[in-house]
Amino acid sequence: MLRFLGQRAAMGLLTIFVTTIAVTLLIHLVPGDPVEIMYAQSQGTTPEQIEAMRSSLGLDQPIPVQYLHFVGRLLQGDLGVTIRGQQSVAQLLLQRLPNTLALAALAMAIATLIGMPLGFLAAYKRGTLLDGVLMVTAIAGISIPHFWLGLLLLFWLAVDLGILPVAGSGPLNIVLPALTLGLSNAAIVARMTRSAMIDVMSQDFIRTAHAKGLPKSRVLRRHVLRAGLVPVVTVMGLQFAFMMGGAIVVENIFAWNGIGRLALEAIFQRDYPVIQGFILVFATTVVVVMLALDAVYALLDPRIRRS
Amino acid sequence: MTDVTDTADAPGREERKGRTPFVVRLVRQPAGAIGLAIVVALVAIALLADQIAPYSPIKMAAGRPLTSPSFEHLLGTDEFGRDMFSRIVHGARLTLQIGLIAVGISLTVGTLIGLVAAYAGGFVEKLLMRSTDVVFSFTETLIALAFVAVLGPSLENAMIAVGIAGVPFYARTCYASALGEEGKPYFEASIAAGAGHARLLFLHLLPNVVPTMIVIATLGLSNAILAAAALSFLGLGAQPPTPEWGAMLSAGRDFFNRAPWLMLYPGLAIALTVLAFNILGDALREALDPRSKDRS
Amino acid sequence: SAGDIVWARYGDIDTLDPHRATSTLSLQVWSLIYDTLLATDKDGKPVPNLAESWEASPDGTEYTFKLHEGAVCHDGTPLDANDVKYTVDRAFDETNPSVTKASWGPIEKVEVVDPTTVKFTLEKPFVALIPFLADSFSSIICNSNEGKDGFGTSVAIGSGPWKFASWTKGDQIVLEKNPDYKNFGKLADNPGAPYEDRLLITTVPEPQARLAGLKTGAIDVAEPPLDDVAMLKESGDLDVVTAENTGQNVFFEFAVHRPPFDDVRARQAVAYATDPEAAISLIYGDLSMPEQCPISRGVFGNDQEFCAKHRPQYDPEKATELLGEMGYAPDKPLEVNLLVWTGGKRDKLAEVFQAQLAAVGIKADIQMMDIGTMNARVRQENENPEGKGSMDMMTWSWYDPDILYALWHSPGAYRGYTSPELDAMLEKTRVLTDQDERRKAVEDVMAHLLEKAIHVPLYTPGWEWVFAVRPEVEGFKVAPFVYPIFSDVKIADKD
Amino acid sequence: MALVDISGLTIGFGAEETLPPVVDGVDLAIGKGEIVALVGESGSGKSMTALSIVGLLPERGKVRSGRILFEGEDLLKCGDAQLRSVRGARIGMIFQEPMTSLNPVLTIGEQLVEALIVHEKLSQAESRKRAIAMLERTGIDDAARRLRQYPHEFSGGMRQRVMIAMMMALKPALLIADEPTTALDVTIQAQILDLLRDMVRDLDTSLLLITHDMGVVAEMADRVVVMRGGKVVEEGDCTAIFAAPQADYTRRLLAAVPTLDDPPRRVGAGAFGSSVLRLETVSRSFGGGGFFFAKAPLKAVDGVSLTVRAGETLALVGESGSGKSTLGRLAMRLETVDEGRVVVAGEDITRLSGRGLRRVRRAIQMIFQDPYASLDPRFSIGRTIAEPMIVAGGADRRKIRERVGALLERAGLAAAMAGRMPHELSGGQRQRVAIARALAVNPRIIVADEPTSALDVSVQAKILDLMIELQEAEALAYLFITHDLAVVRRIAHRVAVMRKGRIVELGAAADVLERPRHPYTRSLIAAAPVPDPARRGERRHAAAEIEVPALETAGEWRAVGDEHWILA
Ligand SMILES: Nc1ncnc2c1ncn2[C@@H]1O[C@H](COP(=O)(O)OP(=O)(O)OP(=O)(O)O)[C@@H](O)[C@H]1O
Ligand SMILES: Nc1ncnc2c1ncn2[C@@H]1O[C@H](COP(=O)(O)OP(=O)(O)OP(=O)(O)O)[C@@H](O)[C@H]1O
Ligand SMILES: [Mg+2]
Ligand SMILES: [Mg+2]
Repeated sequence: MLRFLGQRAAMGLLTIFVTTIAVTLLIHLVPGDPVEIMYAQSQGTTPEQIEAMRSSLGLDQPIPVQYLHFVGRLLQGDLGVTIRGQQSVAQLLLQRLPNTLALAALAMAIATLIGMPLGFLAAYKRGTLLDGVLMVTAIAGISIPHFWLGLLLLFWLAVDLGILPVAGSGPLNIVLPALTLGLSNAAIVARMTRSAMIDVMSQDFIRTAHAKGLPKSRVLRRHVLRAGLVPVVTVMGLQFAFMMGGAIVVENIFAWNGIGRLALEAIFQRDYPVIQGFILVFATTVVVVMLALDAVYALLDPRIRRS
Repeated sequence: MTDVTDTADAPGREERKGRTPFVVRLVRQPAGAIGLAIVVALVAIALLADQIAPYSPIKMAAGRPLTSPSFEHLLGTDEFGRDMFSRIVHGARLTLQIGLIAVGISLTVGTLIGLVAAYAGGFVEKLLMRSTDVVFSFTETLIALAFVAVLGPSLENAMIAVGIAGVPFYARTCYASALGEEGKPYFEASIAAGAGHARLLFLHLLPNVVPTMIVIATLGLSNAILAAAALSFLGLGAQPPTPEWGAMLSAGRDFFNRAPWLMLYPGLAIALTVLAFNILGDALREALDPRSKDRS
Repeated sequence: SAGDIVWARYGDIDTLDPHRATSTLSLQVWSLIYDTLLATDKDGKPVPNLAESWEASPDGTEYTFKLHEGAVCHDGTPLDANDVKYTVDRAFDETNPSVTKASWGPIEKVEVVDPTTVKFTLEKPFVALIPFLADSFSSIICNSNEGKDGFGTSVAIGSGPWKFASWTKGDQIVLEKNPDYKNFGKLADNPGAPYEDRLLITTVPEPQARLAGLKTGAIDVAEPPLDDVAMLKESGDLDVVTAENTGQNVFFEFAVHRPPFDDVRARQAVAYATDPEAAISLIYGDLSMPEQCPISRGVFGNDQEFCAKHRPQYDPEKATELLGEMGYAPDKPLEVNLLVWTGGKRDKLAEVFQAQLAAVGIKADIQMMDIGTMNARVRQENENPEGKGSMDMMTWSWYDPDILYALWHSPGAYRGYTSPELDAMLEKTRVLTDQDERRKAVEDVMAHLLEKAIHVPLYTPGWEWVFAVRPEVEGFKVAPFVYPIFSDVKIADKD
Repeated sequence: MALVDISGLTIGFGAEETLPPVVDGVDLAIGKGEIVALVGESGSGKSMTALSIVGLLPERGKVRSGRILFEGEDLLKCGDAQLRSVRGARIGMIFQEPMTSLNPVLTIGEQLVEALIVHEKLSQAESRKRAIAMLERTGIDDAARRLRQYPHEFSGGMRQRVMIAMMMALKPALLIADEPTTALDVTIQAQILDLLRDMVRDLDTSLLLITHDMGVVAEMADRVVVMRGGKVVEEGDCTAIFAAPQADYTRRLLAAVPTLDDPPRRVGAGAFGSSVLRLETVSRSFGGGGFFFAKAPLKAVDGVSLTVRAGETLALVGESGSGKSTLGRLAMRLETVDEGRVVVAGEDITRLSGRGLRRVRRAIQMIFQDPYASLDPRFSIGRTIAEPMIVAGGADRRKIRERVGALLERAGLAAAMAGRMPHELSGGQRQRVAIARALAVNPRIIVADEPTSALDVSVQAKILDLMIELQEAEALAYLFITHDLAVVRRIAHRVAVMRKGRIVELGAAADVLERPRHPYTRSLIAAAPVPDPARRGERRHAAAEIEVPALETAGEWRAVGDEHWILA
């Protein structure tokens, strides 16, 4: 298991390493002069200021040197300052990361709580009308663009029923965006769970369990569910990454003050230090979460835990 | 001469004989038939958009602004008096293009990487698969964002970004499938017969991974359409007056209260298309699944 | 909670430091935290504020301001001439000058004559100084901010009606009422501290979400989706307050150093081909109006009739003719890019213009971008001698015709059109102290710009000027140049 | 009265009108304590019959008519709950695949005790005790500790023991074993069969044993039921059926069974031509490397030297995982050697690549175990057979087409079949196609990796005949890989016995099979079941006496007879 996790961790480090390179190169791929774009708005910017910015971004040095500088500063937790307003990028990102994480985690919980039982039920009732209805609903759920779903929920739950706050960052405000994200992902989780469980149900060892004369419920609970969880957990990591991505859209709709909205603003403002920092933080978060899920996976699967 | 009919030969294998043709198996499933029908209809609409649409999709003041659906304007008009029905119809063309191009990119690059990695083995394999693994954890949205951040928002960039983001998944699937095929004796038999690299790759491996990849691509198409629509929604995709559904949906939200159909129809169009490709993909998978081979 | 006013906007400020940003969103917040030497009356004219009076030397190079006594900074220190000097010196700091340093004019030095008297010395006359000092670009920063860590992000000591409490970027700015505030000249009826305890300025990018918040009462004041304004007015659920004298001006300009827009006929063709009136009424209804002048209504020198005579008016046939002369025809359209910045339904408006242009054989590709990016792009397009034709829908808000100097005097804000002749005309607008003479000079400049179709005015106002207000909120008003005022706001019991 | 009395059992999939039944009016009775063997070719309905007894037919399978009386009660009329109380408690079932029949995420212990808890309402502690006792009876030592382990920590044979322990713990009246040893090595098969027999006898359980291996039947059964095409074609006492089969099918079946008593192929010394394949101290390891962490390599083939001469069949035998296939693949250059040399038709192919390698491949060809998998499903038969010729180049299309026809006929198929796709052929026909392909370029030697073990015995016999016929006509050499000693006897001139990557015994087939000198060879032969109930229990060598030495101690080649060596 340690070996397995070690490998995954090494993989994660590699990912982050590649990200740092990509992020360093990012600014060079921008057509035109990025620093000028950044400062274009401020009419009074002096050439000295532009030069100062250029050198603080290290753009006047060869790329490998820039890279080393970047990593050097990174190791000190320094991601530079925003172009607009000169705030610390690292601080900004770290301040908002928890919001996105909370959102994605709650959404994941919602998706799991709704999707898993339904997927399990559908697998159990495979081929019946219920299964059909559930799966058509799930596909329909996947097919609804989540930004649309978000607006529908907003008007229904917040305006018409008035039971949830609309937008902002209060404790209850997380519910709507999380619900939006969770619901559209619940469908995916349900489908995943169903196919994983069906897979398990057709395995020889389930036939063995039946042959032992165990009650159906016991077979489902002990044998199908336990074994089926393993493949489901493996895809959860991806699911989470997916939600982090989807969070950008819902954060924007519900004014949830997450890292995704920050990134979106930064993109429109060409605030490259923020974009760089965002990509790095985002990728790192995904890597860490996936690693954590890998650990859960390893715990669930004795073939890995015991080796 | 030895008996030609070989009567005693395993009837257990017999079920492979007279296997129903693939398409028949596909449309025999209600889902497959429905999915296929919708997709065919969509393609027809896309191809015949100019004939079907009663108005130009970008011509303003084709009717009065914001009229609700009527006989003249089946789906009403938008705030510029453009005919929504015509826009949706033309949007079908665009949306399919987006899906096809994005998936085309993912599919070609992914398949190539997967095939080569599986075939070449050794260092090349490790390098290719590890790097796709790395890209994998970046997620679609992140790649798209980075792409748009660098090159600026446009539909082309969004398509390319969605396409690139899909590569790792296709590469992995293709890789796994190709590894499976490679492990089968027929592949070694061809090596033993002296087949060269090109022959092995393109005559044996490729055709045998294609069915899997088609299924993936069908399911991926719906993904790509949604992703591109989300980018448009964020203002990172299609630019006006392009009748892209995601952009239309995004534009329509200003009229959420006054003219709800402006959001409803593009939303439904996206949902229906995605739905169609999803169930078609599912049906394809089912039809290609050996376990379903002799279902009635 | 009770005593809180919630004001939601589409975006956040860039910084609390008035020398580090130019966005309207930032300026609006600065105007609440900081005070200014002068203020504007409801017509946009400069009036005394912190400065109870001022005098200019006859040659126009010295200005002496007499400050009111009793103005207090949020940290309790009195606001006096030293704070004014601190502010100006900071704007001209050599290592890190204000991003709007140019707009302060040719200030040579600022002297503290006594605690309530401060003297500005200019290198040469600069008549736009007075209106500038009424704008929040010239917010007086208390010198107790000196050396404070986090000035601009976590610290902002001013003397305005609201005290800065906290700022969570992207989310919310919390301001508390300044109990010591004395209103000397700002456009509020309230002579002292605001009535409500706190002002929460939150960011809600999605217009529909803002509307939802307004409806549920989570938000008190916000820009509604523009398309719902008519409905809101009608239903009476919410009050709609429209800002006047915004100073905003939306116009076409062109990349003039390369074909096709180096040819005046191409620019004129665009001007003839577009019908702003029709477009605006389609997109904004009666919320916005056409503008004939390169400077906005309410700004010195604006004269609709005068400008209308010089600006090419909607005439698609004329446009087709001009294009025909240049060798373009419907089957051989002129292809150009049309750059537009996001928000305010400008994308929709651009679509209408796009359709109008298409009618005369100009195929315009709309490219949406953030204002910062667009500023950069426009400059790049001007500096690039080759490429597809490029035009853009630019926006500026300014309180004085001096904006024309900033835009079109060599080298030009965007490195666009300049000429020695125009330079000379523009220089005159800066130094003429006599109002009538100056008006004449401004008119000359405008005529030049309009006839050559350099600056094709479209409409005013252009962004963030409509506010929907909950019925229980009373006393909300908007001063000229889109500065909302919350000092008079009283909120009736919510239920 | 019989414990189980099945009559008129008919099972089908899907709609009755469209699909014929797969089990068609089967009558079958099992007496108390009796061992009944259900035999028949693949697909004849054996498994379906067995599964219907416990009500575990696959999803769409339905009993269309019939009656299954168990202890006097019709199981087909039982409700689900009642059936579950019978399953496990009264009827146990063991399946073919020991590797997948246990839940990988639960411990052996959990899986062993749960049926006890459910059926006998035993406490956790008591059922644990029973489980341990049962495990110990199956010969698994340190059973208490083993309970905490997971299936992946067990070998295939051990897992099958766990299955048996699990099913016997409840002392069922009937045990159904569906091909319980097919996936196992002969040596382990022998142990499992012994265990099954002992336990069934001790607990007075009846056993329904499903198999297609007549050797196993002869070893185990009291009574035999022969099925074909869903129907019972013959049933009767085991010895009687072996001695005098009545049904035509049974006769053919028995005739096709190769036995160790058939005379081995004998050919006088010098009858063979020159060497066509020579392996010189060839080694090959797997594993090691790893992207981040190194793994310990596994020596699959370890310093093997062999020669195969023209017209000769060298059989390679040995337990699963001993490196037989790897050796074959090394000879084919499908795998590269780590050390040593491979010489084919006088040419060293060890370092060849590209064109040179392709030229050599005309001299050496291969036939695989699974005839279906060895044909590209997307290539027509004709295209498959033509491939080696096309690759070799030089021939025009018409010539190739003609030759494909000739080859098909040579392999016993009609030339007109060239247009068919692999799935349109039967298993035996497919293997003939594979042979035709191998012959396409007139090779000197064919490596055949278990070419018949996926086939039914009757088909197997025909394929072996074809191979022998071809060999005699064209002086072909075979490197024939198998684990079935009876097949060896039928086809091999010489035998090499492999164990853990090394050849431990090499000699003429007759010598090795009749006078095995290496203890490992002797244990292999001892384990092979004899398809003759009359000689049940009689072993060529008492298995218990054989002590196979650990490999590390073996080293020197020693001649023990004429052209007969062992590693000792
Ligand atoms: N799930 C299924 N759907 C349809 N037909 C099936 C299914 N399972 C088995 N069959 C068919 O039922 C027939 C009998 O199968 P069964 O498994 O009983 O054969 P068997 O005698 O056990 O063969 P083997 O020796 O290969 O195990 C076969 O023709 C097979 O194709
Ligand atoms: N490509 C490979 N990678 C890693 N290990 C391998 C590979 N091929 C074979 N092995 C290992 O080498 C050993 C010998 O395998 P091989 O297939 O030659 O055995 P075999 O004698 O043919 O067995 P069987 O009778 O089961 O076919 C086994 O332990 C196997 O796991
Ligand atoms: Mg069977
Ligand atoms: Mg093998």
